[in-house]
Amino acid sequence: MMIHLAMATGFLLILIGFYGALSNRNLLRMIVAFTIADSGVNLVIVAIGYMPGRTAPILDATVKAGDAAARVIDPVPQALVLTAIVIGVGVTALMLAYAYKLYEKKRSLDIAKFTELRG
Amino acid sequence: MVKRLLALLLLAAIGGIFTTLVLGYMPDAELNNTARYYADHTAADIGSANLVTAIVITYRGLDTLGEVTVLFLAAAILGLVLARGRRQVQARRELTPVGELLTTGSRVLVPLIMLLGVYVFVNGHLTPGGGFQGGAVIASGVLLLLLTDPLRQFAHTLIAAVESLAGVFYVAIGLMGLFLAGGFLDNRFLPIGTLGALFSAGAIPIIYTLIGLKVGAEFSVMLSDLSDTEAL
Amino acid sequence: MSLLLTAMTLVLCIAMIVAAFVAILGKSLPIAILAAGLVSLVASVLFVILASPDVAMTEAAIGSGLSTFLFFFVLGRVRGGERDGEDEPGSEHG
Amino acid sequence: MQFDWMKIPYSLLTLFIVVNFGMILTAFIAKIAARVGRRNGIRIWQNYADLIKSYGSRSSITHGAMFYLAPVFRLTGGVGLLLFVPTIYGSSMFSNLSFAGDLILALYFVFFGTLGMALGAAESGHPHAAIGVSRGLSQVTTSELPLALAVYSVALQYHTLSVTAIVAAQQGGFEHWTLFTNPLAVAAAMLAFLGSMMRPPFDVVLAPQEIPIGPPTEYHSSYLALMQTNRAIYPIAKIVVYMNLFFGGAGNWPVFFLKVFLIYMVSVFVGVVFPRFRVEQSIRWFLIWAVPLGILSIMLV
Amino acid sequence: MPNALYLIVAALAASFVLGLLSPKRCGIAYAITLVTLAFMAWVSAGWLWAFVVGGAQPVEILTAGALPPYAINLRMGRAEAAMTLLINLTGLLSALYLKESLFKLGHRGMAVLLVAIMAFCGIVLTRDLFNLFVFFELAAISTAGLILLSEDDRALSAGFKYLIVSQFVSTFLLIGILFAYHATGTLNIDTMATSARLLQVGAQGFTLAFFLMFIALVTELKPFPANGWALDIYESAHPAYSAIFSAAAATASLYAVDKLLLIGGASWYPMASGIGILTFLAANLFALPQSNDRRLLGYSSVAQIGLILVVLGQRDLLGESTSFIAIGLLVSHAVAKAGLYWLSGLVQKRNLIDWAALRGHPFLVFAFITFVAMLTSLPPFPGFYAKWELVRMLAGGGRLALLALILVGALIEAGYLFRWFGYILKREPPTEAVSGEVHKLVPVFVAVLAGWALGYLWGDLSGTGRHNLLLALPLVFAVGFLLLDWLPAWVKNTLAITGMVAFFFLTYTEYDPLRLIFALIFLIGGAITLLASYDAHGRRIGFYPAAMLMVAGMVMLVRAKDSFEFFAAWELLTIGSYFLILRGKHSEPHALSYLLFSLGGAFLILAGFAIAAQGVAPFPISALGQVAPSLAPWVFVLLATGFMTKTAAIGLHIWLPGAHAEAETDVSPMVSGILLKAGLFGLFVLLMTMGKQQLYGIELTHVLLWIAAFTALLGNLMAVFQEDAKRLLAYSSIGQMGYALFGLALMNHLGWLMALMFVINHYIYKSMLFLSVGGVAKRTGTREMYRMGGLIRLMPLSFIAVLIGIIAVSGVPPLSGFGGRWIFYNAILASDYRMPMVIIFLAGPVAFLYLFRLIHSIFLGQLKDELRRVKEAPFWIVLPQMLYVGLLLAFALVPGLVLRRVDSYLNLFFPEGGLHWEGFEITSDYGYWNPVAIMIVVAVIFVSLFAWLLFVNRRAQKVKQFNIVFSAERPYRPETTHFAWNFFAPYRKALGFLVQPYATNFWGTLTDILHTAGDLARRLYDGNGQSYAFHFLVFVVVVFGMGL
Repeated sequence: MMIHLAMATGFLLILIGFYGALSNRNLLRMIVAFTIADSGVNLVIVAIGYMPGRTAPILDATVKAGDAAARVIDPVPQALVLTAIVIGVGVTALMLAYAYKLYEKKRSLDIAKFTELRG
Repeated sequence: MVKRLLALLLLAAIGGIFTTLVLGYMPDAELNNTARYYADHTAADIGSANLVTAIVITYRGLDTLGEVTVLFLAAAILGLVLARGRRQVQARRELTPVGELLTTGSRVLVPLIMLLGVYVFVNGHLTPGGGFQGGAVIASGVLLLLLTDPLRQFAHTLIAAVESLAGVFYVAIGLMGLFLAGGFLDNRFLPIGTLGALFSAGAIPIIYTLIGLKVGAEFSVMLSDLSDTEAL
Repeated sequence: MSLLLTAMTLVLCIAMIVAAFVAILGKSLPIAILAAGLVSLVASVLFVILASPDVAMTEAAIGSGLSTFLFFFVLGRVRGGERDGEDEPGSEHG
Repeated sequence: MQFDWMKIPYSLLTLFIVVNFGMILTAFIAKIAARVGRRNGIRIWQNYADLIKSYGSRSSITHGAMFYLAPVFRLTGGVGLLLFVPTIYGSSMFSNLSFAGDLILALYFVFFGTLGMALGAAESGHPHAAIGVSRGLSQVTTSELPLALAVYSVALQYHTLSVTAIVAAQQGGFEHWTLFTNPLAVAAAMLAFLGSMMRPPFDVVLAPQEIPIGPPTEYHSSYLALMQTNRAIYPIAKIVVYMNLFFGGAGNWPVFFLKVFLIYMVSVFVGVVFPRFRVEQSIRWFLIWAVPLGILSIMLV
Repeated sequence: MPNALYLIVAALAASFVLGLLSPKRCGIAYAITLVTLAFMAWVSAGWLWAFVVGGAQPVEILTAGALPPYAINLRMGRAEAAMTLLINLTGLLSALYLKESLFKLGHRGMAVLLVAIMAFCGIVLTRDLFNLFVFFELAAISTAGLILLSEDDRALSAGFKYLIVSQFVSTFLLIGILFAYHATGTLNIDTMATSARLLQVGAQGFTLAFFLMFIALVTELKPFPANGWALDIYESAHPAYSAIFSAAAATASLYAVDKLLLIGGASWYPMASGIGILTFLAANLFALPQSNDRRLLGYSSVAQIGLILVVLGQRDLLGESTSFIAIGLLVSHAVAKAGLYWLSGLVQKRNLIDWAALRGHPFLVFAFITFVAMLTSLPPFPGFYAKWELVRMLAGGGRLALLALILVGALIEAGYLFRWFGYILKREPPTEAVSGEVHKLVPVFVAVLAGWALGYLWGDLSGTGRHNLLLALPLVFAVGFLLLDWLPAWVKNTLAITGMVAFFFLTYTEYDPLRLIFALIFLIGGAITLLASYDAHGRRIGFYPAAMLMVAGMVMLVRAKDSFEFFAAWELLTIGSYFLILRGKHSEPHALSYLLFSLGGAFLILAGFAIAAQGVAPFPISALGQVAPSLAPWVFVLLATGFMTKTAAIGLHIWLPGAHAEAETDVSPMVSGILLKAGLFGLFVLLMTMGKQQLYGIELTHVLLWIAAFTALLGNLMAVFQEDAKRLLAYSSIGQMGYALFGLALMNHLGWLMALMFVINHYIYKSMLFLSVGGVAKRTGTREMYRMGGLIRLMPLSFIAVLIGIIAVSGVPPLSGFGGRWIFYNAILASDYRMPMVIIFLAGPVAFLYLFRLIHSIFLGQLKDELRRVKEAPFWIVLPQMLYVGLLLAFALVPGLVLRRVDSYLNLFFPEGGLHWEGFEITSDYGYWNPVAIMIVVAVIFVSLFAWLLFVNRRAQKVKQFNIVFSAERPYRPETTHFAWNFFAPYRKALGFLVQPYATNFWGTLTDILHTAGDLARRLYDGNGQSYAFHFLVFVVVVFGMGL
């Protein structure tokens, strides 16, 4: 239940992000929308790895190495999300750099103004 | 309006795909084959208490190397892009001084924040957190400095050197794994030690330290590049 | 316990969705950026509930922290374009 | 292969007979035409007189090599055509040089003289010559078509291209003539014949200056003489082909003279009935009337 | 072998080290970059060598000391080695090319470039799905970075559009990967492929997850319509970056999709094929109206990748051959496209026409055409072998619709690429010169070299070494002339003639009588025609490689044993002749239409052979006779149409007049007198093997008969109305080919003999006539006949050649044309079809019209004032004409020398109805013919009469024209009354309606429609990044809908 809720929220965030990216012509707003979609993706992934009733994949006093397999949740999605988050921020930084340069060039952040290449 | 409607229609269709995925999803009752392997073998093979760290640094170390490279790229590109917009030292305008409180606070806080960052990545194999989180914390320390004293000249070359050296060493340690142990980024060319100890898990603490330094440096470069840039 | 967690999850989810809508529909760009950061921040809380402390830390530090600052830094440099592309009457672009 | 050298004098004999026959025939027909028009007309020996006169006069000019050679081409065409076809059926004496080739040779050799003549006329540089050639060639493309179809039909009918064999197949009574066994082909061929004789209504070709067949304005003296000779030979040679293909050939000279005369007369009569056609009119006329006949004859063989 | 991981490690280490350097040490940074890339290329090359030569086995590279699927592993195999080599070399050469640009950007820019190349290698090497994602992101970011750093300002918006789409893509990819992981419990590609098989059918989650991954990766291949962003990048980025995107990035993405399909299995193949073919067609169509060079190359790239995706999607059918085909197409594309982008950096302006600047640089032109030939899959490049295999197997598997679409797309592509080539050679060069820095030329040079080397390699891989075209002696001979092009023309001419004659004498024992005749015409005939080329001065760059390529193609055609050799030879002679034709001053559009018709025909032949073979390889030509009855008629139709394109049968003829007329003086006889025979040879072979075929109860040879008859008639008719002497001859060729085709289609002994007679005759007299007319045109400076006249006195030898020529063409005895007519009549008597004869009878006399016009308008009538000082044609142009006169007389006199053996050879096919040869007399079932007797009789009569005339008229002297008309005092006026223009006006009135340019209009309208469609449809790409995102989503939804 909880998982499905989180996952559905994640997907909803993705869709909201996409909608924002499709309906806003302001470059910065589009980038903001994409970060929301990124958060949604992360949420979905973490939800995939979650298993009800288990603990975080860290061995400590309560979770011994021997019975880890029965106690912890799947660590793989978490590892992947870590990577995804960092990549996401990298892409965001790059898009921001683009936005800056585009603004520098045309003094506008309206994507509809950058259509000199077409057809 | 037509565009919005079309967007909604398309997203509804894609939402349909997503809904199917959500409804078809059943959480596993047991760990799958891969996860089970990690749960069973990490302690013995890698010596890291934090399974996620073990995966991130060793099993999927190549991903992490790529991830670091992504930030490296972003920093490099940002640096290049903003190079032209960077304001000249002479042409600086006077900024209104920031409040005394913030300045003093930051002088106290920054070392603490830095220390916290180091702690986070050094203990990456034991507790939650690691190089990335620690790096981000360090960068936030830098950010604080930037906020309190926007005119502070950062030793760009120093940060860049830290970043590059960390990267080079990271690759070098990966290669040592290749030569001295079972493969590229194998952490076991150093002793694994006891599970839970600070100096354990082979090269993981070193790698995470390097990552932490590198990520911290990269974020710092980005932030300082941006803050040095002239407003348009 | 489980019920409590589920309830918390529900609240957090609703918070995220509301913040997300604010981010994409709101008039003000700075608020949108903040709202997006808030989505990340709430997500990181949810990650803790989902037994993923590593992810939670990363999301909080990088996703909601640093990237929000990046946005603000850039926003500060392109102040003039903040409202570009908003629907002025008669400029609807197909 | 052994060549029978006697064929040479025999061929020359044929040639001699045909030349004389041709001279007299053309004069005779001219006379008939004159009489129809209530005129006196030429004397029956007039052609001889003209010919001798022409040979007698000496020209001292030429317009160039092709101009010079054109009458030679022309006459070679006439003589060759005559000699490549057997004149008298069943007579090895008058089978001429038909061993060299069959019906197809005769059909295509017709063009030898025409081509040479056209070249010579063209070299004269007179625009009218070129116009005449243009018209003549245009007309010939469709006027020859029914003939080709008829020949094809006849060859299909008799399963041979050998003129001798075709004549042989028509022996034994006039009901065996192609005229009666394959009337459509003959009809088509005779229409083509009208066109090729350059008589009315298909004589627009000659209209400009009557150049291509030896106009007095350009060709004169011995050139003209050669062409006049050809004028005696060529129509006969052509009629011989028709006679052999469609009218049972000729077993001896009297029959030969009669048949040639009658066939010649056909073209004369038609010319009296029709007015002169323009080139495109005659092309359409051939396509509409003659060609379908030819096609029918092919289909029905 | 160095560990393949060094590919990644070296690049990363180097890029981190670059960061240490001070910004001022650009030289060192650049050196490090180059050395690193060279090292990476060396590693890949080493592996490739080990796999190909050393027979090494693929190696799994483990990381982290754990076995897959638990740790990420990489794999180095033959394909990986090849692809990484391709990527690294592209990177290395682009880096070299980018010298100034990189110096300007400094060390960080170089690091970005290194990371990009590393990421592409990583995509190829990795066997882990998520790792694949990471490398894709790295590739995307570094790509976007490189674009951001491009000099063109417009590149900025292109890069942002790219990032927008890649955000959508990576979202889908990530979700897909995670759900796939959840369903299978692994991220390892190979393990996942195994587990996916075990999943129960209807594992909805997995299928959807796979769909998301699939659609995301496929989008990296720039599928239609989700590819607007890619085109903007191609148009605006620095050409060296575009080279990387087009060659390296596409390579990596394709391989990633291929790996993904390993997981998805055969059920996803149709989707891949469908997306691929749609992209291939749409992109080629859109490229058609482009005038911007880089955008056009972008469309072409997109199309090529689409084609390769089709190949990947046909894996179920292609099986083992998939990689041979796909990699063959891929390397062709990559090398060529990288090369073209590098070239585009040398050209200063962006319109296609501005590429005319290349003209002054033979090497660059050669490079360009090498690349275009690679892209259009012409021999001897890898794409050719790949195309052959692909078509063969598609046809064998019955996937004919796909096959047809591929060929249509390929034809469109050839259309715009060769149109471009025409611009280069024929348009006014712009004032801006080509930039000639060495570091920019080296990459182009290497690409050219690589193209040829790959051609050799693919030939070697294509199975038996016998099929390696670059080992075929004739082709090697032709290619050799490329290296000798610096020699003066006369030396090359001597070499060429010697080579052709020598080759004939070395091989003449190997041909059967029929082929011997064709070999004779192609080699000895070609050598005689080449004598005329001694007239040319200077070096004549490009002429000899082209001419020898054509000759090589023709020789290989005659010698071909199986369908592959036959088709390869066909393509070779087509391109060789295209180059030759293109040399003419105004031949640009005509050469293009020639090439397009020829290639279209070649594709039909290709399809015909492939359908006939049903997958069998090698497929001997003789096996055409054993094609299954259900397929045979279709094969017949395809092959016959293909060959008839070459012989310019009516409807397919519109290329010929321009092509033959606009060609150079010594080229016209080659392409008319000699080249047309290749088509007839094909028809001979076709009819010899397949014989009569029926389709829906219609006798196909009967159809051919009708086509032939109309071709003869309309060809002749159109010749009548030409004012241009060479066009007249060209149309006459159409008519003559109609006759030859007619003979073949009669399907009896004499019909074939007649066709052969036409082959020989047409070679002799059309070569002769084209040379004469060419010589005249050279001297007078015009081809319009009405501007000439009266040249007989000034150019007597040319006149004699034309005179003999027209007598021969018209079929008037005693010359050899008559023999053709005689056999023709005998042949039709033996045939059952009577109606088409009517048409062909009509065609006969029409020939007189144009022939007379030819000789009259040029040589007779009045001399123009301005031509009074014209000299006889140059010696070397007259010499072959005189040889032809001799040949013609000899052939007229003793046709038996050549025909007799063929006649008995034809008994193999038609035992009935042959000729009897007795002494000089030739007898058929119907008639007889004695050429010697005819000649003697005619000559005797002619000579006697001539002597007589000379005797009676011996004192004749030449006088001026109109001497008589104006009583010897012609008033001199400069204007003349030469009656020549619109010579057959009355004829046009009567039959002109038959020669309305219906065919020209039809083909013109077809190309117009294509252009307009392309032009309208490309408005889809409105330049707005959000629209591109919409395109992507529409693409996803539509593909998903189709997949349901």
